[in-house]
Amino acid sequence: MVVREQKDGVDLAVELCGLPLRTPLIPASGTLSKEALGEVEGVYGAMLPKTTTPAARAGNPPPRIAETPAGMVNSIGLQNPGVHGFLQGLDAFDLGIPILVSVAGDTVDEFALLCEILAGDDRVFAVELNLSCPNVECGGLAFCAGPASVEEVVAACRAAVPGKPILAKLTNEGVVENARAAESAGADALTVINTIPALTVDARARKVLVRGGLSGPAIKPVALRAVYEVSGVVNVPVIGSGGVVSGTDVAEFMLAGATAVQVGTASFVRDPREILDEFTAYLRESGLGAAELTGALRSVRSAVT
Amino acid sequence: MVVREQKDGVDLAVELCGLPLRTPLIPASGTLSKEALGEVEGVYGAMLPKTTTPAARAGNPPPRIAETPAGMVNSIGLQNPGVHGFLQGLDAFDLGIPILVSVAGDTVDEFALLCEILAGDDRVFAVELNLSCPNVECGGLAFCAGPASVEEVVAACRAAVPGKPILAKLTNEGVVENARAAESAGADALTVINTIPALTVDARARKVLVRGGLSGPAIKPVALRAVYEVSGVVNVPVIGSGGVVSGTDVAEFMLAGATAVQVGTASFVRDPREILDEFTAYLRESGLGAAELTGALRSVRSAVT
Amino acid sequence: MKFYSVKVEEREELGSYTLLKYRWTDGPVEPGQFVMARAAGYPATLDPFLARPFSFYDYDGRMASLLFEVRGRGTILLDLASTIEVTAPLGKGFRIEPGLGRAALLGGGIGVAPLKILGRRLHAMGVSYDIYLGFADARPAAVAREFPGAGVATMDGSAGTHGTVLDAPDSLEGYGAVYACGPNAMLAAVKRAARENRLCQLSVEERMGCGNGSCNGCVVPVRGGGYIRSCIEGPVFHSDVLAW
Amino acid sequence: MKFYSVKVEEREELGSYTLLKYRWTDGPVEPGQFVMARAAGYPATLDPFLARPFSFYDYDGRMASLLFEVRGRGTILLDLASTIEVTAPLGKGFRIEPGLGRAALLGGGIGVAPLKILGRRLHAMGVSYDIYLGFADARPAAVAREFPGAGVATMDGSAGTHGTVLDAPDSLEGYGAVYACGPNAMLAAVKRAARENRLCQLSVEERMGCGNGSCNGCVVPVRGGGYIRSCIEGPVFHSDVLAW
Ligand SMILES: Cc1cc2nc3c(=O)[nH]c(=O)nc-3n(C[C@H](O)[C@H](O)[C@H](O)COP(=O)(O)OP(=O)(O)OC[C@H]3O[C@@H](n4cnc5c(N)ncnc54)[C@H](O)[C@@H]3O)c2cc1C
Ligand SMILES: Cc1cc2nc3c(=O)[nH]c(=O)nc-3n(C[C@H](O)[C@H](O)[C@H](O)COP(=O)(O)OP(=O)(O)OC[C@H]3O[C@@H](n4cnc5c(N)ncnc54)[C@H](O)[C@@H]3O)c2cc1C
Ligand SMILES: Cc1cc2nc3c(=O)[nH]c(=O)nc-3n(C[C@H](O)[C@H](O)[C@H](O)COP(=O)(O)O)c2cc1C
Ligand SMILES: Cc1cc2nc3c(=O)[nH]c(=O)nc-3n(C[C@H](O)[C@H](O)[C@H](O)COP(=O)(O)O)c2cc1C
Ligand code: FES
Ligand code: FES
Repeated sequence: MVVREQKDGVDLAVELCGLPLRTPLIPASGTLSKEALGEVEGVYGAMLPKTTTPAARAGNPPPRIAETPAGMVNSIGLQNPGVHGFLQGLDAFDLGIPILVSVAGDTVDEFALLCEILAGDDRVFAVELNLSCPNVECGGLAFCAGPASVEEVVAACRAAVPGKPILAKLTNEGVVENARAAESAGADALTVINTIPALTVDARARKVLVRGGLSGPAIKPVALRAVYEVSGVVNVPVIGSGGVVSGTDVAEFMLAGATAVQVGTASFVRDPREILDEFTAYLRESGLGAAELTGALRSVRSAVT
Repeated sequence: MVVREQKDGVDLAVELCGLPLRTPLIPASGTLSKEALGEVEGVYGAMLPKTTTPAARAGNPPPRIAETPAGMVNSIGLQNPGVHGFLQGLDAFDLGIPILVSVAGDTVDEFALLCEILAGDDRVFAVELNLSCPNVECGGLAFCAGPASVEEVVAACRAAVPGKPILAKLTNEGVVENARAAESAGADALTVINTIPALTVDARARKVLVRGGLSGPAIKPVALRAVYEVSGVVNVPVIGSGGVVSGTDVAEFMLAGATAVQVGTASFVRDPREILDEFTAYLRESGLGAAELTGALRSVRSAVT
Repeated sequence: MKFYSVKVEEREELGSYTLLKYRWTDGPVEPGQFVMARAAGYPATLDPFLARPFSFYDYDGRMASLLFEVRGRGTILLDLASTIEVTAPLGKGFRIEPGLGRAALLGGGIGVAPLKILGRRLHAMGVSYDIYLGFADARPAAVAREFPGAGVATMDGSAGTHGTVLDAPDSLEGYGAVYACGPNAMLAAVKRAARENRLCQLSVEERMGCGNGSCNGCVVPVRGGGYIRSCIEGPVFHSDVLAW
Repeated sequence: MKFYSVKVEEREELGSYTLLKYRWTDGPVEPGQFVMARAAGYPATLDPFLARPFSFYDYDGRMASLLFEVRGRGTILLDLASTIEVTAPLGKGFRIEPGLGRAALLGGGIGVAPLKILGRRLHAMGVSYDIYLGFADARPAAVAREFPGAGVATMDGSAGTHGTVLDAPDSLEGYGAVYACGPNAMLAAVKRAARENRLCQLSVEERMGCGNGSCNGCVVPVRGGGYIRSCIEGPVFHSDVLAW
């Protein structure tokens, strides 16, 4: 049973892979630093730091970000201290909520290795597989792409970390097929979607500005569509990601089929607490608990009870 | 030789499939009605009315459009009077510039039939194949999707209208492979990209608002990336489409590899003439002619001459 | 679509609505026509992306006015703006046929907006009329003071008759013509109620992308099948054209 | 990131720059710190999407001021705004070490911004200093009147010395410390010129997504390899930290 934590009489709790989350909000990987944690106490239902990789990565040279209409393009290049350094610093991310850890490898073996390392760490509740970072070359492998590769990586990780839930984070391209593949390979949940491959140009300098992934409200309708379609064909929970900036956006993602919702780029430009407050107000007005929203677009009657 | 029409000493002309266009701007299919033509005299280098189909289509019931962050989602459903009615009304679109006609069929045969009909009409300079409308079911066929289907449709159309250039209009998903397929099947140019599949939700009503295609500035970085990648692998000209709202945007698409640029949704919210004026100012400042911009991101040296 | 940048010359609150006035001398304004409008800022800001349609509330040959309800992002910003961007007058307005006898003008909520300029025109053409206005409650109903003699109804009974705008008149019998503006559900009810009247024109409310016929977004279903654009063929339609 | 909505209490044009003042009493402001700022409107408008970083120009314990150049969409709107949204003071500012002798403060273009509050602090700590300012031409150079006694250089020679900010002083010899702010290319030149000085601190200019360390977008390359965030570890760095 989910322990129902209430905020002003509103039931914000959801359940993800058997664990109760006190709110359906999760920071999207790569968008919340430990320096900013002070601001978000009480907002999130789970913690999710930036993706880690087997070895440390310096990341890409600047410029790494460019503003776009209602969004931004980033090409950070998975800058991180490597999984061992990451785990040394993990305690800083302990806000008393479940910790998900995002991992990325260049090969199936690297993914599996990361999962093995995490398997033994009790602080880690679940592993999110970043199958979709547009800013890192896939070491010759094309496994970031099609369903066969998704299945292979997920299956290897499933075997490497049998005791923890695995979340497969998918990109928009081919998302329905990749979702089916991830589910059948044993993923316990799917994060949908990552940034969308994009390019910005500096017309004055006649140069590429940033080639990377588009995020922010610009992509919300695309992410909503992906969540809606994926949640219609899989049985595992879907976590929405892409363009959430308001409490209404959170509701939209849940109505479309998400069990929980990630807040990424929005946290750069708003206080995530405002998003939770707006979502709380939405629930109060609608008379529903958070968990009742999931997929209610498809079954309006049951949601209106 | 392209006849160089000049605007205040700036060379706006480009060449598309052997034909000189006095400006690189083309209205995107489905975004310029005959009622609005009065406003755009002198702005465009070619005309491109809304997609036509073999039989008349009533289109989808409202709501058909929804605003999104820096964009909109539409689900018009290719409302049109059918190709014969369309051709009866075509003279209204004659502004003394080349006319491209956009066609869509539910089957390969329908596409070919449309091309045959257009083959005999001298008013039609070229045919754009709408291979990518997200709002029409593909009659059981999946040919809207993969490269095999793209190749099949383009080849059939190529045979059906041997005397006119064919433009294949592609969606973002799988755009590079589909571009290769269209080129090898005989497309003379590629339009990149159409709207991106998307969903909007009315959270208050807990209903789908509009499920359709996302357009407008929100998608510009995605469209730019597609143009950049496609123009890097094909030899036919690429026409950019997606999110252009300013003269700088036109320049960005051309720098990324486009030979001409379509203005769609922006024409709902701005006077397209302003876009041309801004583009002209950009050229004046940069000291380049429009045609020199194409692909200049890749070869900065030749562009700076 | 061409937009004109205009200064907000006057701003007033009428009940829960906002009245904006701007100078317009670039051509005539017909009752029932509308503009696409937004707060100035394009293209420095590209969001909210679309302009919003608003009926003309009034026009004296020099000053045009809009009356609007703050609902979402576009109207929030419009309400704060000191400069706004508007198109030229758009669409087909009310087609007034004199000689049909007394007219009934029905407004539901902010659907009151075009009735001021319509009343003015009817008066100029020697057509006498009654106005009936329906509101959710007394707060928006305060706008009725701009329509002396109007019959008022509120859903909660806090002002005027208890009920919808159709409960405000005793009946529509005896009116030669009915003109209505409001939510589409109300218009459908007016259409049914006005079956016996010789003329019934409805100003419909559909989402609009462009306002100049280009997007095909604003359609209404028509009798006999298919859809037509409310920005070009409307927004005012003879009720029997509509498949409602 | 938390933003505070504040009224623009004063607005002034200094040369080609805009000075904005707002009330700030929620904590201290260090010279060299910055805020993320934007015109009010979120989330009714989501574009321009990111807030922009600006150094503090001055702070008197009650009123904070920003000095900025209008460049693109964000600063165009900021320039027009009567209410703005700002974060709390961010980043690590200039670390002042007294006892190094006279300091040279160098500003390139709008890089002049943090030198006012820095000068104030140096003065309070008993450190004497000279200010040198470089500009493209005489128009922006007009801001120099706010810095009495500053040495000025312009690229086109239309005011002060003909050349860059580094041509304004005879040399940097004799200064115990150098503090500089401006475009990164200028900072690299200052770093080279200040090789002999005991202390050289540079306020760098990188694109910022968040301002609170979350996006990793604002990095600068560091000696020994890798990148660090200029919003957390900077924006002011000891010059020898940077791999420029
Ligand atoms: C011909 C016509 C005349 C109108 N005249 C008036 C008037 O005089 N005064 C007035 O207050 N309102 C009028 N409306 C309704 C008005 O256009 C909407 O209230 C307004 O668009 C809502 O915008 P928003 O930014 O507040 O809402 P948002 O929720 O931010 O709007 C999002 C999108 O949906 C559209 N939309 C939302 N609600 C409506 C609606 N009810 N009708 C049409 N589009 C909608 C918006 O235009 C926008 O594209 C008219 C509508 C039409 C079609
Ligand atoms: C720590 C720091 C302090 C600064 N202090 C000041 C100051 O006091 N006064 C001042 O006028 N400027 C200052 N700048 C530069 C200022 O941030 C840019 O001029 C501003 O972001 C440009 O925004 P825009 O809307 O005019 O341009 P746009 O072209 O619309 O900006 C698009 C995007 O690029 C970024 N960007 C563009 N140019 C720059 C730039 N030169 N530096 C960083 N980001 C940029 C913007 O922040 C935005 O994300 C500072 C920059 C930094 C990093
Ligand atoms: C600056 C930045 C860095 C990111 N880093 C990562 C990352 O390390 N791993 C990952 O899986 N996703 C990363 N993402 C993607 C986000 O987690 C999120 O899926 C995406 O931005 C879409 O959501 P949003 O629109 O809410 O930001 C990053 C996004 C941004 C903007
Ligand atoms: C209302 C609307 C209707 C459209 N109808 C068509 C169409 O009939 N055929 C087609 O190929 N594309 C159609 N499109 C897609 C546009 O031609 C264009 O490719 C797309 O909108 C992206 O460009 P934009 O962002 O400049 O609008 C339509 C787009 C909109 C917004
Ligand atoms: S609003 Fe675009 S066609 Fe009517
Ligand atoms: S601006 Fe985001 S990490 Fe510095």
